[in-house]
Order: sequence, then structure tokens, then C-alpha cells
Amino acid sequence: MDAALAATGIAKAYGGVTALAGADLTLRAGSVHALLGENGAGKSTLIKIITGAVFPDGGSLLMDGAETRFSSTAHAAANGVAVVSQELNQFPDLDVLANLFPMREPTRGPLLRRAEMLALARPVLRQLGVDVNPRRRLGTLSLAQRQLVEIAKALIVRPKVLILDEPTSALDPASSARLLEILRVLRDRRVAVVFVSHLLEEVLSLCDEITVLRDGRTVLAGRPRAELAIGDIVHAMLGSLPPVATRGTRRGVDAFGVELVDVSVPDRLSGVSLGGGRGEIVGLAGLAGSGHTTVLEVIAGLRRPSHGTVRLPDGRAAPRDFRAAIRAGVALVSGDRRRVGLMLDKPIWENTAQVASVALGRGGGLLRVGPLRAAARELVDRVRVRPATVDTRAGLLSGGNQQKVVLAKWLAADPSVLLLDDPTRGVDLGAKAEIHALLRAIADAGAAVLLCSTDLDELGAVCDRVLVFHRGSVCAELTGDSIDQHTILHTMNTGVVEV
Amino acid sequence: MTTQLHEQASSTDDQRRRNAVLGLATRAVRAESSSVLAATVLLVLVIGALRPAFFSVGQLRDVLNSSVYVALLAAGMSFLLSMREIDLSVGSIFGLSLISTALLMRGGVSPWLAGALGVLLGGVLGLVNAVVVHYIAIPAFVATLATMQLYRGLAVALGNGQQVTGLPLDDSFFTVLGGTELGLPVSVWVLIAVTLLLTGLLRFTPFGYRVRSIGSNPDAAAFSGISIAGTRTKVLVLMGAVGGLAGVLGLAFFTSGDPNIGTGFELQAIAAAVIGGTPLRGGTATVFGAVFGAILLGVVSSGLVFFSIPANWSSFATGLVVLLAVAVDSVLRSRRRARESAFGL
Amino acid sequence: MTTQLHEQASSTDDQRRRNAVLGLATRAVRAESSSVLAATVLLVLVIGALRPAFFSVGQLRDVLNSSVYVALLAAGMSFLLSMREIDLSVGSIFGLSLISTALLMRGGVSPWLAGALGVLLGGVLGLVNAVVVHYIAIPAFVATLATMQLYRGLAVALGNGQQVTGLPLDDSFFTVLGGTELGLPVSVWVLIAVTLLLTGLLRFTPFGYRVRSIGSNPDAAAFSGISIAGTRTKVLVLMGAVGGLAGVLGLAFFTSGDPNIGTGFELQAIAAAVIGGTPLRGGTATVFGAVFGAILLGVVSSGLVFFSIPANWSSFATGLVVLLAVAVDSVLRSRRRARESAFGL
Amino acid sequence: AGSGAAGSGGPVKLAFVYATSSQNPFQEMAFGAKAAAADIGGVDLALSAPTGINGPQEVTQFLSTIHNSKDGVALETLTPDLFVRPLNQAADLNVPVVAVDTAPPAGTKVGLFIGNSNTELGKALGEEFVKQVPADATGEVVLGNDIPGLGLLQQRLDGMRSVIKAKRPGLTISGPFDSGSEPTSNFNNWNDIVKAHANAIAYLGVGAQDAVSLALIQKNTGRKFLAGSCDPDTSALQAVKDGYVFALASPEHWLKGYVALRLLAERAKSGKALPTGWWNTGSLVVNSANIDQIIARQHDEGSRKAAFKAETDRQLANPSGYLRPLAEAN
Ligand SMILES: Nc1ncnc2c1ncn2[C@@H]1O[C@H](COP(=O)(O)OP(=O)(O)OP(=O)(O)O)[C@@H](O)[C@H]1O
Ligand SMILES: Nc1ncnc2c1ncn2[C@@H]1O[C@H](COP(=O)(O)OP(=O)(O)OP(=O)(O)O)[C@@H](O)[C@H]1O
Ligand SMILES: [Mg+2]
Ligand SMILES: [Mg+2]
Repeated sequence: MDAALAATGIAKAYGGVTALAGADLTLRAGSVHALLGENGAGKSTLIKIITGAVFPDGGSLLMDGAETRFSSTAHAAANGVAVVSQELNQFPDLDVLANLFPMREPTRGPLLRRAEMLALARPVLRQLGVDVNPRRRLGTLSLAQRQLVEIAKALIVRPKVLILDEPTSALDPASSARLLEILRVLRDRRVAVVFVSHLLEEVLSLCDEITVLRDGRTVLAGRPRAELAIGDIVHAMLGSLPPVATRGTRRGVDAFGVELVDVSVPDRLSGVSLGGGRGEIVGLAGLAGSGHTTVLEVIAGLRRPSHGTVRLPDGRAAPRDFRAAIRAGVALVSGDRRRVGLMLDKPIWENTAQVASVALGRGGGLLRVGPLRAAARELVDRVRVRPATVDTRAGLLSGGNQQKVVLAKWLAADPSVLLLDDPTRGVDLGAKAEIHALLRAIADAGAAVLLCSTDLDELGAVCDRVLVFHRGSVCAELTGDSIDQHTILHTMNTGVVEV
Repeated sequence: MTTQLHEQASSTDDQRRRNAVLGLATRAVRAESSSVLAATVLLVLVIGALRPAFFSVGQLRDVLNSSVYVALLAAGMSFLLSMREIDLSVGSIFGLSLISTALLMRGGVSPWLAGALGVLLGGVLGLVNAVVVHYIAIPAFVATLATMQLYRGLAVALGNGQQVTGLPLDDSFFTVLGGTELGLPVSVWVLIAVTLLLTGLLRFTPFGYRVRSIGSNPDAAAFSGISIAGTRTKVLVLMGAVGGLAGVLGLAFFTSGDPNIGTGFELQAIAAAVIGGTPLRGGTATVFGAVFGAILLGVVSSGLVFFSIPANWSSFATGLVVLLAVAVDSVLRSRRRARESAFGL
Repeated sequence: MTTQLHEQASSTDDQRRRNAVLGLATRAVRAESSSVLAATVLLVLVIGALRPAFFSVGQLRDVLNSSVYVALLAAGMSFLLSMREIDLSVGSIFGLSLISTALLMRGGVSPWLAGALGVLLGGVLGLVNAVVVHYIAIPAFVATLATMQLYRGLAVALGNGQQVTGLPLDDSFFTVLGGTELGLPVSVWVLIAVTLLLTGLLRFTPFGYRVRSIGSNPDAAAFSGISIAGTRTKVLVLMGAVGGLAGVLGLAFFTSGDPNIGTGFELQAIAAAVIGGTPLRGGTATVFGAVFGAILLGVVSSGLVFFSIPANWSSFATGLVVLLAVAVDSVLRSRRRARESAFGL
Repeated sequence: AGSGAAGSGGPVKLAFVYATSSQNPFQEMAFGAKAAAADIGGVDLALSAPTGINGPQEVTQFLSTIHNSKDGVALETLTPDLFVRPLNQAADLNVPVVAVDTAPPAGTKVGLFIGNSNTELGKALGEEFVKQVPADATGEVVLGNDIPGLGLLQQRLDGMRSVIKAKRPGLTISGPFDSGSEPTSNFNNWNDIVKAHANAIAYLGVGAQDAVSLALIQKNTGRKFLAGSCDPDTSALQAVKDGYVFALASPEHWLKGYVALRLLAERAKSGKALPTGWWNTGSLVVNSANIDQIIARQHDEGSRKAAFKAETDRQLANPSGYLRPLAEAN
């Protein structure tokens, strides 16, 4: 098979940071190519270079055998190379439809053809299971929906080369499955697909070839999937053997933690009662809209229940506004890091100081840069941010590392109730295991931990219990060995536990 | 589940089709900031109830007529604001175009040609702004603050600090552009045309999408291959041309050129656009809203005159009424905003 | 790889310690916008070279002295801009505080007490702005545009449209605050103190971090438990108090109250802050930069006097020189910007 | 003020600082100042003014000027009370200063004020108005003020009001209302005032723009009413010529600038001491009788100079005839 697109010897350095040091990637039509590597390995940078968003320092790009260099992603798209970028490049104030056709709107004369745009978008959106009015303002969509819109934008181009940078990190299992199905169809239509993901099982179920980057170099170049075992891949990524994820020994719930009694939120929750003890990690699972993340919002004071009571570990009723909740020891880690998590133009240390020292004023009335940076260094080590310098602006970090900074800033607040909504979105295998260990340590130290995750394996890996939501109420409680991906998935779809 | 989803989708489709007829109209009105229109109407009604003399056709026509210049500038400004830019030189562009057109006429150029050149000059002044912003690499705020003085200075210097009079007032330029057609001043018709045109440009052309895209997320815009500098240049030129047009209309109405004309229009135009619903943070804009915002301000200043406010209290009263009018607008708007509450996971 | 990382970290540590002595100073200067300072100095040198009379101690002191008011307003404005807000009423707060203080004095209140009340009044006016923004739920731009007129109107109305004269000029209030100490006007010393204080507030307190956090990403700030409304209120009150202080200093210098004083200061203050390096998009601020920006503008308008520019061209020349000065600043700045590549945002 | 710079050889450095470069009245004074400098010769005259009326900025420019133009400065300002310290500073530097147009503030050592009487100016317009209406006239007269808070405009209004009240007691006087200084807002405000006070027999302003707007309103509506104002701007003169405005009271700005600079230049050149007191340069009523002559006079700088020559010669030859104690300035 001929290479549809071949990138060789791509190099890119940002100031002193080398993002890529001679990376290669060869794509073939009709093949799904997995691009793997740790956080910060250079995957996104390579993709940005291939699609013309970033200029390389060196290397060459051949498309259908001819030397190419795209001047922008629009230029790339016009040549059949579409990209779903990791950090959603979208326009929250515009409607969904406008977001689907940047720089390539169909026109008649000087005017847009909205009808044609709609006609082009409908089938793609439907295929992806996006059921939103295309005239809705994009900013009002959930992260998952926005992610799907971003994918739709790439599919509409009918690309010859489709590059997806962690397209599933925000998606629930059903949507992911739908996407993978679409990619399989595209493969049959002889599209060259690049797929980046930190969910190895998902990748391996789909891909035909694998390229692994480490520290900006290609360490495994386009090897057929069949030739590789998981261990080889992980070894190539990490340069060592994978850490073994352990659920840890479940400790008895030694104290009262958070509690919801008969809580209802109109259109979202109906009469939910649940509890999470101190020292316990409770998973919340459900389809999008089933109400499981609403539980987090209710505890955090972001949403007022119309009925019922919510109690925090100190036994008092949970505050009804977010800031009071934070002061009472609640932490809320969101996977929507760029919108609500980070100050992208600020260095890491300012981000990690934002909750404890800045919002809560725990550092006293005078903040000195030195101690803040020192504290940040410690946190950065704890969550394994790379590069481990605290002066890097958050926006310049790789996606996974940005996510770790969000976690770090909440850890700094030393919460007694830790609420997590996809906290490891885009975090690599190794770091994920360490974060899981960290969560366990936080629980052991006496915090109540509630975890929502679109990664069902993650629920299995860390949770002591998993509560499955269906249409606004808890339909099942899974414990011990019954917490596995298959059972959770079945339960959240049907509302009943398989017997 | 798939079935369920499809059902849902098709019911949405149905609904959409059903509403198609009314839909466009209501959507247009809602998108185009009905709240400021409602606040304006309310204000007119209140003033009219208290001072019936205000409630005459002639008076309302005069209010419209006097709002035209700021309204035009505000319409252009809404483009700029929606891409997170600002142009402080619009008042001076207005003045300089007006003076230059007057001088051209006095110099013997045929009035209509002079008018066309005036609009062109406005565009050129906008281009100068764009060039300064681009090549000196400074924020448009600073660049246009400087050109505001520069252009105003030119308006003073060109006319040698004097008003320009002695224009051929019998020419069709003055009688037509300064006159009335179908019950409305011609300049109001021009405003209506420009408003529709700019709304179309903003809503129904790729250019309009680019403008709002940049304001919504400049980084994503650059990532998507949208040329920020190019779009900004076009918008600044557009703004300049609209300012030039306003100046030409102003000349046709006032029939003489004063170098100070349009001083302070920049703030009024920005205020009108913001009151109309175009936020300073960019991403969205409404040309209609900006125009209504200007009319609202016009109604305030016109209406107050009917209450015989002593000169020393007029500024206080103006501020107060603007505040009240904006409060009404805000109350009307907040009902809509409540629907799109955005704080949550 | 872990070793390598550690090496890197410790070498960074070393370097840091080595630079610790110089570091703070250079970092402070760099962070606090050296480019506008350099541009100002350059401008002074150029004017001084062409017109040696400009280069006298007295002249430079006068430039400083007359820049104090806009500089103070710009310093406060930099806080607002860094949280993506704006206050157009500062010129009127300045005027109203000045007039009220003068009226109090004429009414027999002891001058120093009247001065304190003037500062307090400024804070109250800022609070009024905050209340309007919060409860009417309108952008600060619109709210303060209205209160700008409101406060100005009050200044005119309170003094009954007259200047307030006949103050006890022999009082220590006028001799001290309007006088000179250690070779510099006292108001310049006050400016220096306020600049240091506000810089400290901005850089070393949770409040300052909150302000910049909000400007950097309002959603993330809200999601970190920072109260946007609360912070905005504090900043608007701070701005008002600084405006009040400027008004009191102004009274001490001018020794009489003119109701129209400070008209147009709002744009100058914003311009000074932006020229000084506080972007309108928020997130960062430099109080020093804002103050230097105001001094730059002061140098331009003072310096031009030394060149016999024909009156009709003076506004043009002012605009041109501002543009040149800003261009120099931009060139100096861009060398720094090149170092910090801006991708990834 | 200090000693003259006579015999120092090079050109003497004088300055005229005025309220704004962009409005006609102040420009007239600047023209006068330029003409005086040219007449004397060997004068390096610096003209400075803020772009818009801006007291503090004018203070800044004045302070620069006293460092630069050490042989003398003529200061025209609308906000004299802001200049207490700057004027004392000028005195400390031995820079002679002449106040133009508005009297120097109390607490300063400025001894010479050259200006018209704005109260007289208002009265003159009032008298001219009184001629237009019968003694037993009834009805409403509406006054407008371009810039509320500006002292000299208030003086004009007060003068006008006193005459009308005294001589036409049957008339009721409304206002003054804010008429706005920017041309479009001035027009809009008058347009609305005229409608809100539709039955008034006269509308009187105190700035040139008022005449322009009131003329345009009459032209647009076809309605004729009595309109009068002050200051002879080009288009205001045109309004008189077209018969829309019965009179303009002109403060003869040009004369003030001329006399001030002339005296300063003579002092600097020949050491001739400045007189002290208020030099009232007088005012002129422009009406249909003299409008053509005035329009011709205002054609350019040369025509002004020629037309004013007789008057300036007369005044300069007989200072005592025009000088009164400073305290009487109004
Ligand atoms: N604009 C930039 N300036 C400086 N450094 C950058 C910039 N963009 C990326 N980097 C650095 O380049 C390296 C590679 O980043 P990249 O985003 O390609 O990683 P990635 O493999 O996509 O990681 P992830 O799995 O976390 O998404 C990282 O160390 C990152 O910090
Ligand atoms: N009985 C019920 N009570 C509450 N909500 C219900 C019920 N039945 C269905 N729902 C659905 O749940 C949705 C509420 O979604 P919510 O945002 O709470 O879910 P979520 O888990 O947070 O979703 P996401 O993952 O998209 O953020 C409603 O749109 C509604 O359709
Ligand atoms: Mg990445
Ligand atoms: Mg949710």
C-alpha cells in the first residue's frame, strides 16, 4: 500500500522545550493508525504540524508522494486532511452550524447557504448521535456534545486523511462506540485515519497500525497491530513496564461523609438518596443526562435541589452556594479544563495557587511568589506534570498535563469532599495509575471521594462502590468484583443489573 | 435507544417545519435584540404620556433623524466590538469626511461626486487605522485614540479652523439627501438600508462569520485559518466608510461644515452598540440593536428637553434617564438570560 | 529520565539563587513594563535635545506634577482593565470629589477633614457604580457611562454651575498638599506612594491575584470559588477612592473647584493604562506601566508646546507624536514578546 | 513683572496660550496675537492650546510655556481659577503674564487683564433684542447655554436677562437650558427646545453654534422667530446675512489677542512697562446694518488685520481711555 501521507524527521522546539525531535508518521489509506505516547510526548504537536496549524523547524511532509506544506488547517482541509484537535477549537458564541464549516462555508454569490449547511450537517450529526438543534449556541452544549460537534466538523469535509486527537476523552461509552463504528466504516472507504487516545483497549480494538512517540521521537514506527502485545506497546510508551493498577484494599467506611437524602432537582434528579463515607471512593455512572453529574453539582452548591437534604462530613447541611461549599472543604475537579479549569495565560504556579491561596486566602493576607512556587513544585511532582517547571504557562502544556494541573490546584485546597468529573481526561496510562493511587491516598486520609467518569475502566480501577444512574435515580449499587465495565455499561443503559 | 433518539430527532424536525413560517421572523426579532427596542418604545410612551407634545409624528421623525449619525457609527462599531476591537476615531472620521466633502464642494467638485469621495475618504481613514494597528502592532484602542486626534486635527487644519460655508445648497445633493421621502427623512432611509445591509453581511456571509468567530475565540480562529489581520483590516475600512457616509449625510443635513462636529461621537456609538446588546467581550453582535441603542440615546436627550430641565441639571438628568432606560432593557433581557444560565458542569 | 529532570530542576534552582540579588529588581522592572518607561525617557531626551529649555528641572517637575491626576486614575484603571472591566466615570468622580471638597471647605469644614471626606466620597461613588452594575445587571461600560453624566451633572449642579473659589488657601492643606517636599511636589510623592501600594496590592495579596484571575478566565475564577461580583465591587470602590484622592490633590493644586474639570480624563486614563501595558483583554496589569503611560501622554502635550506648531495643526501633531511614542514602545516591547512565543493559548 | 529683555539681540520669545485650538472664538484671539507679533517683528510667538476645552491640560501647557517663552505669555482661559499656582509660578520665574478674555483669579500677581465685558456683551444683545419687540410685548423668551458651568457664558446670560427684565417686563424668560456645544447636539437640543416651547417669541443663545442651529431650524421648518446669539463665526455671520438671526454680539476676540501680544512684545523689545488694570477692548453688535462689512472683515487674516487697524491704533494710542481697575472686570 502507498502512503497517503508521510511525515518524516519532523522537529519542533518551543524556546528551550523540544516538543519533537525527528518524529516520523506514515499513514496509509484504509488503515486506522494509532498514535500513542505519554503526555507531552509530542503527539498533538505532530498533528498540528501535519495539519498546518504549526510550522515545523525541520522535516518533510509528503502527500500522495508529493512534498506538501499546509499553511493552515483550512488549507489542509481543502486538501482532504481533516483534524479533530485535542483542545477544541470552537466558537462558543456562534451556533453549532457555524462551527461546523469554518473557512469552508458553502455560498451562493456572496451569501451563505445555511440550508445547504444544514443538509450537509444533519446526517453527520445524526450519525454521531448529536441530538441538538444546529441553531443552538455552541457555548450552551456540554463538553461531550462539543467534542462530537468537533468530530462532525472533520467528518463533513469527507477527508482522505482524518486525524483525531483524543476524540473520545470526553465521550461516554455509547458515543465512543458510535464513533469507533464510524471510523470502521471510513476505513472501509479507504480513508487514512489517525487515532490518538490514552484508552489502550479502545485503541487496540480498532487500529491496524501503531506508532509510538516518546520524548518527541518515534520509538515504534507504524508497526502492524497484530505483531504487538500490549506489554510491548506500553513499554515503548513509558520506557518501562506499566505500573500495576490496584484497587487497593477497601477500608471500612469509618466515618460519616457526604450524604444526599431524598434529593430532587426538577428534570434531573428524582428523590435520590446516597452517601459516600470518609475514606471511600464512590463512583457515579450513568448515561449523559441521567443525573449523575447533577449529584456533584448539588453537593458543590452549583445547583439547588427542589427537595431533600445534602450533608457534608461535618454533619451540617451543604451550603447552597459554590463558594461556601469550597470553604467548607468541597473540591470540584472538572474535565472541561480549558473552560472552567485553567488560566491558560498564567504560569502553573498561579493556577495551582488559585483555590487555596487566592480564592480561600489560606496563605494569609500577603502572598509571596517564592512559597507559592515551592508549593506548586511539590504539587507538580505529586501529579507528575511534565515538564516539571512551575513557570510554564498552563496553555503551553500538553493536554494531559493541563488536566493534571487542574487536579493539583484542588489538591492544594486539601479537600474533605473531593468531587471529580472526568478528572483524568486525556491523562496517560502511567500518570493515570498514579493519580488513582493519589485518590486512594486522599480517601485514606479521610476525604469522601465521588467520581464521575466516562472511562468505565477507571471506575472499576479505583472505586469501592459504583452507583449507577438511570433517568434521574439510582438504579443499582455495584460493589467488589461486580464493578466491571460490562456490568456498568449494561446497567446504565437498561436501568437493571444483569442477572 | 437508537429508536428513541430518532423519534426525538424527527419530532424536533416536525416542530421546526411547523415553526418555519413564523420562525424566521420571531428569531430575527429575538436575535436582533428586542429588549432595547422595547425599552425605547416604553420610554417614548412614558415621555409621550407626560408630555403629549413629544408624541407627534414630526417630533419622532426628528428624533430618528438626529440619531442617524450615531446610529450609523454604532452599526459599524458593532462589527468591531464583536471581533473584540474598538475604534475611537469614528467621531473624527465623521468630522473629517464632512469637512473634506464640504471643502471639495466649495472647491468646485460636483456635490454628488464630492459625497462619493467623502465616503471613500472615510474608508481610507479606516485603512490608515488598520495599517497603524498592523504595522505598529499596537491595540486598536491606542491606535485609534491617536488617529482620533490626528483626524480631528486635520479637520481643523484643512478648514483653517473655520466653518466651511457657501455650499451650493440648491444642488440635488442637499435637497435630496437632506430632504424627506415617503414620510421619512432620506437619511433615515439610508440608515435603514445600511442596517439591513450590515445585518446581512454579519449574519449571512462568510465574512460575518469570520468577524464573530474571531471575537468568540481568536485562537481557534487563527487555528482554523481565519486571517485575523485581514478581517480586522476589512472591518476597520468598513467602519471608516460608514463613518464617511455618516459625515456626508451630516453635511447634507447641516449644509455647512464645522470642524468640531462629531466630537464625542465615539463614546456614544460604543455605548449605543453595547446598550443594543453587542458585548465588549466580542463573539456576538446585532446591528439592529446598535441602531436602536442610538435611537434610545436620542430619545433620552430629546425627551428631556420637554421637561424644561435647568441647564445646570441637564447632565445629571441625562445620566439618570439613561440608567433607567438601560435598567428597563436589562429587566427585559434578563428574562431571556435566565433561560440560558450557563453555570454548571 | 528522572535524574535528568532532577538535574534540570536543581540547575534552575541554582541559577535562581545566583540571580536572587539582581533578580528581584530586574524582574520588577521587566514585569512592570520597562518599555513605556524607555519610550518616555527617549521622548524626553529627543525633545530636550531639540529644545534644551524643556530639559530643566522645573519643567520636568511640572510635567510630573500635571500628570499626577491622570496617572492616579490610570493606576486604578489598570485594576479594572485587568479584570476586563472599565470605568468611564473616573473623570467625573475626579471632578465631583474636587467640587464637593471645595464646597465643604467653603462651608466651613476643616480642609483636611474635607479632603478625607472627598476621598471617601470617591469611594462611595465607586460603590454606587458597583451597585448599579450588580443590581441592574448591566456592563460596567454602560453603567459608568451613565454615572459619568450623573456625577458630572452633580458637580455642575452642586456648584450651581459656578467655580468654587474663596477657599482658605493659607491652610496647611493647600500649602502642604500643593507644595513641594524634597524637590518634588507633594502630589508626586502621593502618586509614588499610591503606585507602590497598588502594585503591592496587585502583586502580593490574594485580592490582587483574584482580580487578575478573573481577567484571565472568568469561568475558571468562578469555578475556583472567587466571587466575581465581590471582587468587582471592591475594585470599583478602590477606583472611586483613587479618583477621589486625585480630586482632592487637584483641589490642593488648583485651589479652586471648576465643575467641568476632569472632562475627558476617562479616555486618557484608559489610554495611559493600555499604553503602559495593561491589555483590554484582562489577566495582567501593571500599575507602574499605567503611571508611566500617563507621564508619556503628559510629556507629549507639554513637549509640543516647545515647538511652534501652528495652532490649527496642534491636534494633528499631538496625535502624530502619541503614535510615534507608542510605536517606539511597541518596538521595544516586541523584542520581549518575541522571547515569549504566544502559541498554545 | 520683571525687567524687559531689551537689547538682547535675538527674537523675543512670547507665547499665547488659549483654551482650545478647535473653536473659532479662541482662534480669533490667536489670529490677533499673530498679527501683533508680525506687526512688531522679531518675535518668536508660540501658540498653544488643547484640542478640546480642557482646563488641566491647558495648565500643563501654560507651565511648559513659562519655561519656554520667558519674555512673556498671554493667557486666555475659560477656567482662570485653575491657574492660581501656575500664575504665581510664572511670577516667580519673572515671566510677565497678561490675562486675556477672563480676569485673572484672585491671589495672583497678574496686573493686566485684556478682555471685553461679557456682562456688557449680554446686555448689548439684550438691547438689540429689545429693539425687535414692542414695549408691551408678552410671551416667552427662551435662553440657552452651550456649556453649563462656564463662567463667562453665565455672565452673558445674566446681562441679557437683566436688560430684558428691565425693559420688557411683559416677557417671561425661560431657561437657560443646556444647548450643547458639539454642533449636532446643539442643533438637536435647539430643535427640541423650539418644539417644546413652540410659542416662544425668541430664542437666544450665547455661543456661535446657537445662531447656526437656530438659523437651520428656521430654514428647515419654514417658521420664523427671533434668534440671537454671540460670537461671529463664519456660519453664524451667514445666518445674520440670511436674515435668520437678528443680531450677534461679538466680543471682538481678535482685538484682545492683538492688544495683549502687542503690549507684551513692546515690553520685551523696548522695556516699556505693562499697564495695569482691566483693558476693555469693547464689543460690537453685528446686525443687518453691518453684516456685509463684518463678513468682509472676517474673510482671512489679512482682511481682519486691515479692518482692525484703525481700532487698534486708537486703543493703543490712548491706553488710559480703555483701562479700568481690575476689580471692575465683569
Ligand atoms: N506552544 C508551546 N510552547 C511551548 N511548549 C509547548 C508548546 N506546545 C507544546 N509544548 C510542549 O511540547 C511538548 C509536547 O506537547 P504535545 O501537546 O505535543 O504532547 P502530547 O503528546 O499531545 O501530550 P498529551 O497526551 O498530554 O496531549 C510538551 O512538553 C509541551 O509542553
Ligand atoms: N425522572 C427524571 N428526573 C430527572 N431527570 C430526568 C428524568 N427522566 C429523564 N431525565 C433526563 O435527565 C436530563 C438531565 O441531565 P443532567 O445534566 O442532570 O445529566 P448529566 O448526567 O449531568 O449529563 P451530562 O453528562 O451530559 O452532563 C434531562 O434532560 C432529562 O431528559
Ligand atoms: Mg495532546
Ligand atoms: Mg453534566
